[in-house]
This record gives sequence, C-alpha cells and structure tokens, in this order.
Amino acid sequence: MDLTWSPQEEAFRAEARTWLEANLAEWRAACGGAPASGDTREGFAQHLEWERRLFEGRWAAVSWPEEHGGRGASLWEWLIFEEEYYRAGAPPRVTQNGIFLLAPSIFEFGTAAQQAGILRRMAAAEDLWCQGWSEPDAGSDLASVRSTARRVDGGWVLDGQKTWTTRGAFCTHLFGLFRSDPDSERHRGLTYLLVPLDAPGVTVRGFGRLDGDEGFAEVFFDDAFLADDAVPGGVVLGEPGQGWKVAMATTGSERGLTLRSPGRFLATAERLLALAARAGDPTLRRRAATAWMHADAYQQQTLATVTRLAAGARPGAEASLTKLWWSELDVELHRLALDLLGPDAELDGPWSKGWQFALSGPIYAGTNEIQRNIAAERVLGLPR
Amino acid sequence: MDLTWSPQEEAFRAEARTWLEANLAEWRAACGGAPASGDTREGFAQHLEWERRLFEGRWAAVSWPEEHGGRGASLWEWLIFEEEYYRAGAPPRVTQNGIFLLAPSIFEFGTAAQQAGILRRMAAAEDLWCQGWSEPDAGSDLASVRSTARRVDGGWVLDGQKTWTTRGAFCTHLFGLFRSDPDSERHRGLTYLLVPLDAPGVTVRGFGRLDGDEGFAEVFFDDAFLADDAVPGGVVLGEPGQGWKVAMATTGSERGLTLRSPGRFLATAERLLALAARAGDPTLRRRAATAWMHADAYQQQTLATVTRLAAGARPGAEASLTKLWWSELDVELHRLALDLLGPDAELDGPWSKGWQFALSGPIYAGTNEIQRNIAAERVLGLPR
Amino acid sequence: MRFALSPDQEAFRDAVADLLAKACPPAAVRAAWEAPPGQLDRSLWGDLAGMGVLSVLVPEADGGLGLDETYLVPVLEACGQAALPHPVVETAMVAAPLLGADIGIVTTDLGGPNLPCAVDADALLLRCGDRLVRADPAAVALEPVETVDRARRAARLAPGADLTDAEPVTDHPAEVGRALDRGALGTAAVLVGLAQAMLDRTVAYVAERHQFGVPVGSFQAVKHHLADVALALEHTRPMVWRAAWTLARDLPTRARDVSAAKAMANEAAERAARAALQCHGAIGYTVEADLHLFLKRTWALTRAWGDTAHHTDRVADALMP
Amino acid sequence: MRFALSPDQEAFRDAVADLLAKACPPAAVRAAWEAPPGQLDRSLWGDLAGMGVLSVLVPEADGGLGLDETYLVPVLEACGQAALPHPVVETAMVAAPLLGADIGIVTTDLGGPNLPCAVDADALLLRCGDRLVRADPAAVALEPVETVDRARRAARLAPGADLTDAEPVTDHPAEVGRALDRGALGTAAVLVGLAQAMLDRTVAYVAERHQFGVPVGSFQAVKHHLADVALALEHTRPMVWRAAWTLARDLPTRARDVSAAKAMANEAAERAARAALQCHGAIGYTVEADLHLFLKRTWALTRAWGDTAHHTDRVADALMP
Repeated sequence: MDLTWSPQEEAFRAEARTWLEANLAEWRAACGGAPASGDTREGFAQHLEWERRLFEGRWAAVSWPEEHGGRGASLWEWLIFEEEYYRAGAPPRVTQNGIFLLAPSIFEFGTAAQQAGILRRMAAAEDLWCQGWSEPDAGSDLASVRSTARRVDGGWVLDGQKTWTTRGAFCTHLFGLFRSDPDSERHRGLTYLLVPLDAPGVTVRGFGRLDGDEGFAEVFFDDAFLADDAVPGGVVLGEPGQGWKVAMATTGSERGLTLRSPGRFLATAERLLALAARAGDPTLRRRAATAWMHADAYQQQTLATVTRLAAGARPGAEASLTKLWWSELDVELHRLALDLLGPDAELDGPWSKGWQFALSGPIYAGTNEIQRNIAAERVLGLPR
Repeated sequence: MDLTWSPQEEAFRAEARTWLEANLAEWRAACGGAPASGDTREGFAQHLEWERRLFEGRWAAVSWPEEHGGRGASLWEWLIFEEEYYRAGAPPRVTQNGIFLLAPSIFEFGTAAQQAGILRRMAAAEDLWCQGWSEPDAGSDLASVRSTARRVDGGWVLDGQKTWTTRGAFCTHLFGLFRSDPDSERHRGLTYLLVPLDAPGVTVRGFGRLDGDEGFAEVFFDDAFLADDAVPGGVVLGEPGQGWKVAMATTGSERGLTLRSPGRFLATAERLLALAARAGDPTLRRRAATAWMHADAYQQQTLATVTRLAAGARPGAEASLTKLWWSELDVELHRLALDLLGPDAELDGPWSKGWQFALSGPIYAGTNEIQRNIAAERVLGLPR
Repeated sequence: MRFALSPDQEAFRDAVADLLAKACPPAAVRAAWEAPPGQLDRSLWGDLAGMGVLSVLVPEADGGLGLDETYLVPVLEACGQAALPHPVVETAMVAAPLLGADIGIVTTDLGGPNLPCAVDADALLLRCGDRLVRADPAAVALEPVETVDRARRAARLAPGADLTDAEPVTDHPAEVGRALDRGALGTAAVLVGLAQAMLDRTVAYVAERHQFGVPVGSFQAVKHHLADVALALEHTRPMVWRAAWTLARDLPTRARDVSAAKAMANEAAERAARAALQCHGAIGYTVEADLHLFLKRTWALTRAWGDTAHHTDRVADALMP
Repeated sequence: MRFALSPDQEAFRDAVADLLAKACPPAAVRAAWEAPPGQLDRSLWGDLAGMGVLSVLVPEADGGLGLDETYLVPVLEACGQAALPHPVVETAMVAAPLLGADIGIVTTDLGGPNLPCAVDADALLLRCGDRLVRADPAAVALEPVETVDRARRAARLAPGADLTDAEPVTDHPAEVGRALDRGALGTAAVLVGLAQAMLDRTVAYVAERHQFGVPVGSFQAVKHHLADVALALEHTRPMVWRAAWTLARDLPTRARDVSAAKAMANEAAERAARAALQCHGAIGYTVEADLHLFLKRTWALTRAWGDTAHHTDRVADALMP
C-alpha cells in the first residue's frame, strides 16, 4: 500500500494545473466572460473552441498514444488530469461521447486504418460523435433495436430511428447498433456502424431535455445510404453481425471509470462545502459532510480499481456498482445544494441545472434498477 | 368533516382511562413491580393475570358483542380504547393472535355453536390461541403449506410441522391451514382447522426469538388425531377445502387495522419526544419531530379509514399500505431511540427490546416486499 | 368524528376538478410558460372566480362563500393535480381573507422572495416590517427572475423597493401568522395534488411502456418505487385535511398541524417526482413529455412557504417546547 | 500510488482469517455468550498473540512486530468477519502501542461506558481526567451490564471508582487522541468485516431458500437490497484502508479520515444488518440461526467509539473549520 504520488505524477499535475488555469481564463475571456451551456447551439460552438484548445495543448485525450493526439498518459495521470480539470472549473466535455465511449471500442475492435482515420480527428473535435443506441422502443432494453442495415453494393442502406441522442443536433457522426440480419432477434444479427450524419437519407431533429437545452436529438434513417468508405477505414466496427459484443465493450466504459471520474464530484462537493459553511444549519452541515465523504469514497474506490487495472485486471461487473455510486452521489450533492439554496433553488442557475443533469445519471447508461440487477447477479452471484 | 369526539365517546375514553390507571397499578404491584416479558414463561403467566383482569372489566375485546364478553363498542370506541391502553403503558396483549386474528374469522365463518363455544373462553384467556400458518418451507409463500389433514372416522389425522408460531409454547390451541386434499396444489384443497395442542400426537417445542425470549415455537404433528368435537362447535372453520378463503380474511385483519392500532405508536412517539427533548442534538430533535409526524399521520389515516368502514366499506388492498406504514414507522421510532441512547443502546432494556421486536414488523404477516407488490398491483393496478 | 369530505365539500372539489380537466390541460400549463407578462389566461381565472374558488374564505356579507379551509383545501389539491399556473393559493387562501372578494390576481412575498405570477398580478400583498400592506404592482419596482418552472412567472422586489404609499392591511401578529399558515397549508395541498398527478401519469405510463417484452410496470423495482409514493400520499393527505380543520377552528395545535402537513407534503411530492422521473426513464427527461411541468412545479413549491427543515423545526418546537 | 494490500499484508490477513475460520466459528461466538466471567477462550487468544496480531503496533525492540495500522486493519476486518468476541481492537489497536507486547486481554473505556470483555480482562486502560492510566481489574469496582449481544461480556466502572492507585500511562493529548482514533478505526474495520459476513451469509441463504417455486434471491427486491449492501461495502472498505494509511503516517487529515471511515462503516454495517435480517425473514428472527450473533454485534459497535453523528460532525469540523 502506497498512497503517495510519484514526483513525475506531481509534475504532471502541476503542468496540467498551470495550463488549465491559463487557458481557461483565455477561453472564458474569448467567450465574453461566461460561456453558454454546451448543450445549446451557441454554447456548443464555444465549447468546440475549448476542445480545440485542449487538443492543441495535447490535453484532449491524455491517455491516448501520442500518434492519435494523446500523450500516452498512465491511468493514474488520467485520474490526476480529471481531478485538476474539474477542480479548475473547466467545462463538461462536449466531445465526451466520442472520446470516452466510442474510442475505447475503436482501440479494441478498430482496424489500424480506422484508428488512424478516426481518432485524431475525434480528439481534435473535427469529427463530433454522438451515440446511437436508444430507439423509441429500445431504452434500457438495448437488444430490442429495430433500426436496420441492409447490405447493398458498396455500402449499407439504413432505416429506422434513434432517439435521446445527446447533442445529436450538433454532431457530425453517429455510432450505433443496426439490425443487419432481418431474421435475427435480440442481441444476434446486429452490426456496429459508424455513420456520418450528412449521409443522404439521414435527418436529425434536436429537442429539449429536461433542463430546457436542445441537448437531445432524434435521428431518422430513411433508406439512408452509408457508403463503405464514408468513414476512413470503413464504417463497420468489428465484424458485421458482431455489434452486440462491440457495444457491450462500449457500455462497459460508459458505466465504469471513464465516463465520470471522481474529480468531477470532488469538485462539486468542495463547492457544496463552501455553501454549507455559510448556511449554519447543523443538519445541512452534517449532510454536507456526508456528501463529501461519499465523493471522497468514490475517489478512494477508484484508486483501488485503478490499482487493479494497472496490474492488468479487466474491468468487470463491479462497474455497475461504480455507476450506481456516482449517479446517486450526484443526485445527493445537488439535492443538498438546492436545500441549501432554499427558496432560490428554483432560480435557473448552475445548481438547478446541475440538479436536472444529475437526475439523468440514474437513467442513462442502463437505469440504476438494471445496474442493481447486474450487481446482484454478476458481482454477488444471485440467481437470475 | 368533523374531527371532534362525541360526549359519549369522551365518556368512554374517561372510563377506560380511569379503569386502566387503577388496574395497571394493581396488576404491577401484584407482579412485584415489574412484570417480565409476556414472551417468557414467567412473564406469560403474569400477563394472563392481566388478561383475566381485562376480561372481568369487559375490556378484553371491547368491540365484540356483549354475549361473547365484549361491550359492543363501535370502531371509534375501539380506537379510543387502544389509544388509552398504550398511553397508559399497558402491556402488549398475549392473547392478541386469538382476539385480533382468529376471532374476526370466527365472526365471519364460524357457526353459532363455534362462536358460543370459542369466543368467550378466548376473551377470558381460558383458551389461548396461537397461529399455525408458517411452515419451514412456507413463509411468505403461505400457499405452499404441506402439513396434511386426512379425514378419518370421527375426526382428522394431522401430519407435518408448523413453525415461527408466536408464543406457541404457552398456548392451548392452534388455528391454521392443513392440506386436506392430497392431490391439491397451492391454495386449493386446504382446510382451516382449530386444534387443541394437547391432542394426541402434537408436540410443541419453544425456541428463542431474536430478542432471546422463548417467543417462537415449532409444532409437530405425528399422526395426531383431531376429534371432530375437540373444539366446541367443531374443528373446521368454514367448509373443508375452503381454508384459503377463510385464511385470507384473517391475514387481511393481520395486515390491517386490528393488529396494530395507532395508539401504540403514538405512545412510543411520545416517549421518544421526551428522550429527544433531553438530548439537545438538533438533527436528532428534527428526526424525533419527523417520527412523531409519521405516527400522527398513521392516526389521521386510521380515522379516515374507520370513517369509510363505519359507512359500510370493506377493508381492501389499502391494508397493505397500512401494514407498510406501521411496520416501518416502528423501525424508525426505535432506531431513533437507539441513536438517542448512543453507546447505551446496546443495554438490554425496553428500547433495545422494542427495536428487536420492531424488526419483526417488516417480516411477519407477509413481508413488506410482498405488501409493496400487493399495493402496486391491487391499489395502483400495475400489471402482475 | 367523520374524517371525510362532506357531500358539499366533495361536490365543490369535483366541480373544480372537472373545470380544470377541461380548461387546464398540460397545454394550458405550457401556454403559461410562453405567454408574455400580463397574458396569463384570464378566462380560466374568471371561471374559478365565478365558481367561488377565490372567495371561499370571504364572508358571505362581503360577497364571498363564507366557508372555511376544509372547503378550499381539497380544491387546491385539484389545482395542484392540474398544475394550474395561477397563484390560487396566494389569492384565495392568503389574500382573500384579508382583502376580500373580487381582488383579481393577487400575489405575495409571504411565501418567499420569488413572487409567483408577479408579472400578471393586479395587486401585491407584501410584508413591510411586521405589517402587511397592499401595493399596486405598477407602483412597486419588480424584477422578473428566471425560474426553472417558467409557469411560475415570478419576480422579486427590487432591493430597497419603496412601500411607503402601500395601503396598510394588518399589523396584527395573529393575522400575519394565520396568513403564513394558510399559505403553507395551501401549498401543501397543491403539492399533494401534484404528487397524485405524477403518480397517476406514471402508473399509466409504466403499464403501457414495454421493455424486455413485458410492461415496465411489471418489474418489482418499479412497483416498489410507485408503492412508496402511494404509501406517502395515503398518509399525507389526511395530515393536510386535518390541518385544514385545525386552521378553520383556529385550534391551539395550528403551528404543529400546518407545519406537519407542509413537511410531509414536501416529502411526498419530492418522492413522487423522483419516482415518476425514474420510472419514466429517458422519455420523462425531455420537455416534450408533460411530466416535466409537474416536476418543476414540485421542486419550486417544496421550498416555497417554508422548506421541510423549517416546518420540521416548527413541529419540534411545538412538541418539545 | 498503489491502493492495495502488499503481498505481506495480504498474507498476514489471510493467515489470521484461516485461523479464525477454524477456531472461531459461530459456535465459538455462542460459547462466549454463555461462558462464565473469566472464561473467555484463552487458547484462541494465545494463537492470535502467537501470530503477532496483538503486537503489530509494538516496536520490534519491545517484542512486537514493529508494523503499522495498514497491517493491522485488514486483520481486524477478518476478526469482524468471524464476529470474534475478544477485545482485539481494544488490546491490539489501542492498548498495545501504549502498554507494549504480552499484555494479555486488555479493555478500555475510551470507546464508551460499557467496557467489552471487562469480565475477562487482565488489565484496564482507563481515562482519568485528561490522562490515561492502567488499572488492575481486581482493584477497580466494575459492574457487569446486560447487553443485547452477550458476547460483549461488558461491565462499566462503578460510580466513583477509585483510580488513585492506577499506573499512569500518558497525559499527552496527542497520544490520547491517537488512541481514540485507533479505537474508532479498528472498530470501523471490524464493522466492515461484520457487514461482509452478513452479506455473504445472506447471499448464500437467498440462493438456497425457495418460496413461490423460485429462489428468494431471484426476486428483484431481494437483489436490490443486497446490491445496496455490496455498493456500500465497495465504497467503505477503501475509506477504512485509507484511514489506516493516514493514521500510520500521522497525516494532518487524521481526524477527517478516521471519522469518515467510522461514519461510513457504521452506515454500511447498519444497512447490511437490516438487509440481512429482512432477506432472511423469519429464520433470521430466531436465535437458532447464527445471523443474530452478527446483527447484535453490529448494533453495539455502530454506537461504540463514536456514533455516526459524532464522526460526521468531526468530518464537518475538519472540512468547514
């Protein structure tokens, strides 16, 4: 057991902190002081500027190999960067669905040509990727996807509809599952496709999320033609018909470490402490201490997990527990913030926005009800 | 809407209060000051003295007709009596399984001869009835009862085992379900039988409950012979083979109003307030106020229910909500008491006993998980 | 003892509920999100006034119905069930007993700094030190605020707003206290109605929505979430009705009973909102589904007219003086 | 950074766990319920001493292992998992660093008024004003108390017990503070072990117990109860290990880290106890099943060495000075 950072890691932290401070100040100034939400049209453009700045500083995807725009950072350094990122008050990553959800699958299943053609542009925020999992009748039950991909000469013809696609209206590309074998059922006969949203026959309609921003989109495919070379290296990730396997690797990332690092919640907890310290109510003060403990526990648990991963372990079903923890922690932190704000909790602002965003946590990436089933069955071994 | 008591009801309350004060003092003095728990052998005998005293004062079963030892009290008066009973600090009723669980079924399904032969002796604590529902493999799943009753000349031959029979080791009679049709399954082919525990072939073994008292028993039936006239009016309640219907009426009572009147919890909440007022911790103070509100809400909800019942409504699936409320309220009240006691919560005493007893509430009479299913399916109409 | 609405009380409540079912569907609530200041639906308000909803607590001699809170509270529940955007608690429950009948749309700062429907109000009932005053919205500096629930149409008094010209209403502490309790209880009733509406909508949704080949509502976890809401409501509504009785009779337990009602209504509505959103899933997480109208009202009202901590402390003070 | 036990730490923990699996089954815990005063199993205690468990924190020069809390805390978890009745926290974690190796069974009143295993102790470590003293149990008036967990074998100091002849141990506030933190953290570790044991036993039980024709563990409600326990444990154990590191290095975050560990261990163990009993049903509600041994220990230890409120306030004070 050794809970200290090495001098190299401390140096990495210092470099990240310095860069973030300077660049955040510059970016904010360029946005006229207060950037808009990244889930609005105006704000998205501003956030792209931020993403490009990150890429230029080689901070867009620190854990990636240098050839793809990263700096080959260790998992530890990635954690440190995330901590510094949120401590500095840097904005949510509008590129996150590509970098944290698609990219791990590209590293695992993509050809060298796909990796070379996709990753660097993704890190540079030149291609903007959104997720195409959910359909109107396939939410938690992902295996019931009905959108189809029909093999034709030189490509695929896509039909169907995806929905609840985060920031879909602002993105350039979609990754998702399509039923390529019309006679298949459930998780068989699905193909994982990479789809430029400007392909003929694709229509995107943005719509309002709970927080009022146009953060969701529906994507319609009407005999859309997806040419085999519409994406460098090819539009199929993995093998045709093997989409479920590839997707599961991606949803594993979504639930686990990469989507929500502890740094984000620690930063929220610190802001909450400042609010609670001013409030003076002893019960709220106690609740604030408890919420901080839960954020800190997430950090400690992550250090234990990363120790295992660094020693070569594969992420397992424990990722379900992680997803339960951070999503419910986020609700706890923001509920307390609203209770601290009292009658002004109803005002539109960072805490009320954060509250509404937090409420999506227990729903997306597999509802928490499903995560609890998974934890019980696969971690504890209870009968199905 | 009229939330006042009538002068008659107030007079009834005053009479009950006066009688309880005087008689409790006398009984306690007769027990040498502090009676033992009614779930121990010594204490059970003391509590029988109390029950006989109640019967002599016509307080043993206030809502029963006078001919059976009651005073024909209205549901309102019954509520008032319960409130006064627990406010006075009177002990839990060791006769409760007969008076509150069996008797409603006897009133509904019993013949005149059974009513005449059973009820008055029950109220007088001459016959002491315990419940014979659960079996080692039939807990929540009551319909999986395996104990059998075989029809023979002049009676029934019983085989099998009942368990978790509260105070079984101290009782004289058992009521329960037996499979009388050997080819039947689930809730068909069951007969509701009334069984003297001194019948040949019946063995009772007491064993310790969580709180250490010998409050549970196993009852073994080995070719036990139950003569048709072993109980006045006959040993079958309702028709042979119709036991499930009769039992459901009884478990309805168990879940609902008659088992746990609000008076008991209001009295506990009042004692808790006294404890919290001394403690000074603002969070515990707030929790005490909340617990009191929940007890008070049970009282108000009961008044609304009794208003409906008094107007002729039948108790419905809402009884599930009632059972959820009082059982979780009881846990809440006692957990808070232990938190108020701090390190001395571990001492054997009324609060730690009460805590352990409270923990049985969410388990018995149908676990709270099953009650929530019933509430969702039958009150809200969700699909099975 | 009769813990139930009288036939009169029930008929009144049902009549208002029928009106709201027709005149205040979710589309009407959405309209209040978008309507410019001053353009809140006056026709519906007129209908409510016509039915006497706004003057229940005004003596008959003064043109009111001359009834008490046990009549108004069930009606406010119905208003909550429809997520009615108008300030009916502020007008009918709080202002009318002080200002009389036919006062138009009235709002107040007694429930908190953000005055609901302040951009539409005909009159303001304001706290001025220990007094209550009536002010003309045109004569008082109001600053609109952006609320998560835009149907709140709220504004707050500008710092240092001048109330010297405002008309005195009362400086009697008991009257001020009663007004505060009326606002808290009325809001509790609205919250019970909101919770019921969220429960009903969710029950309907999970019965119809299928995943994994079965209705979502057949999963035990979903059943338990919704059973918990039903459980809370079953034990909260009687607390609200009882407090109406206490308030109507001005019994000595008023502070305790009103605060217990508001604290429990806050908790029940918050639980209902949480369960409703979770059981709706992603569909509930859009502004295209109507659910969000109810969620956002709930989040505002649980912290208006005193939050749970405030009212719990008040109960504690009454019980453990 | 390496947040995991070293091979040494793991081997030590596993060796103790193996011993306890053999020498401290539930029957041994039951024996401690019934054994007369002074008759607590000395052979097992001797084995623990022989393995060095009781002198982990004693310098090698003084006959101990000369190791730190990161070695002892995982072992205490194993002790909790076996519901070991002996005062291993009091002796090994609290007394040994102050009194040295080979001190027999030592108990203390630092964790609360009820001294565990006081009826068996060879020595008492007592608070006397601001000082700590060592007393001979024969020379101090002790009154046995009846505890729900009879394996606690507790007694308390008689009012006005005379400590004038007791041997001074320390009057250094830092040493007293460290002893208190060691007791709290050791108890947190025991609670994590108890919680793990209750979870494991319940998982095994619900897989085997059938109702309605299926294993009880296949019901979603049961799954969710137990997933919640696993969730709490997964995030509590690292807090306990981290606090061991903090304590070993005497870092400035000691109060915060130790109290966070105890507060979270309290909550995790309480949750585990609640879920374990509920998922066992009536079988768990008997003294014939072993579960109650773990439940009752949990209820005692969650409120010993500072309850959740105490430790949460301490975290709050550290975070919001």
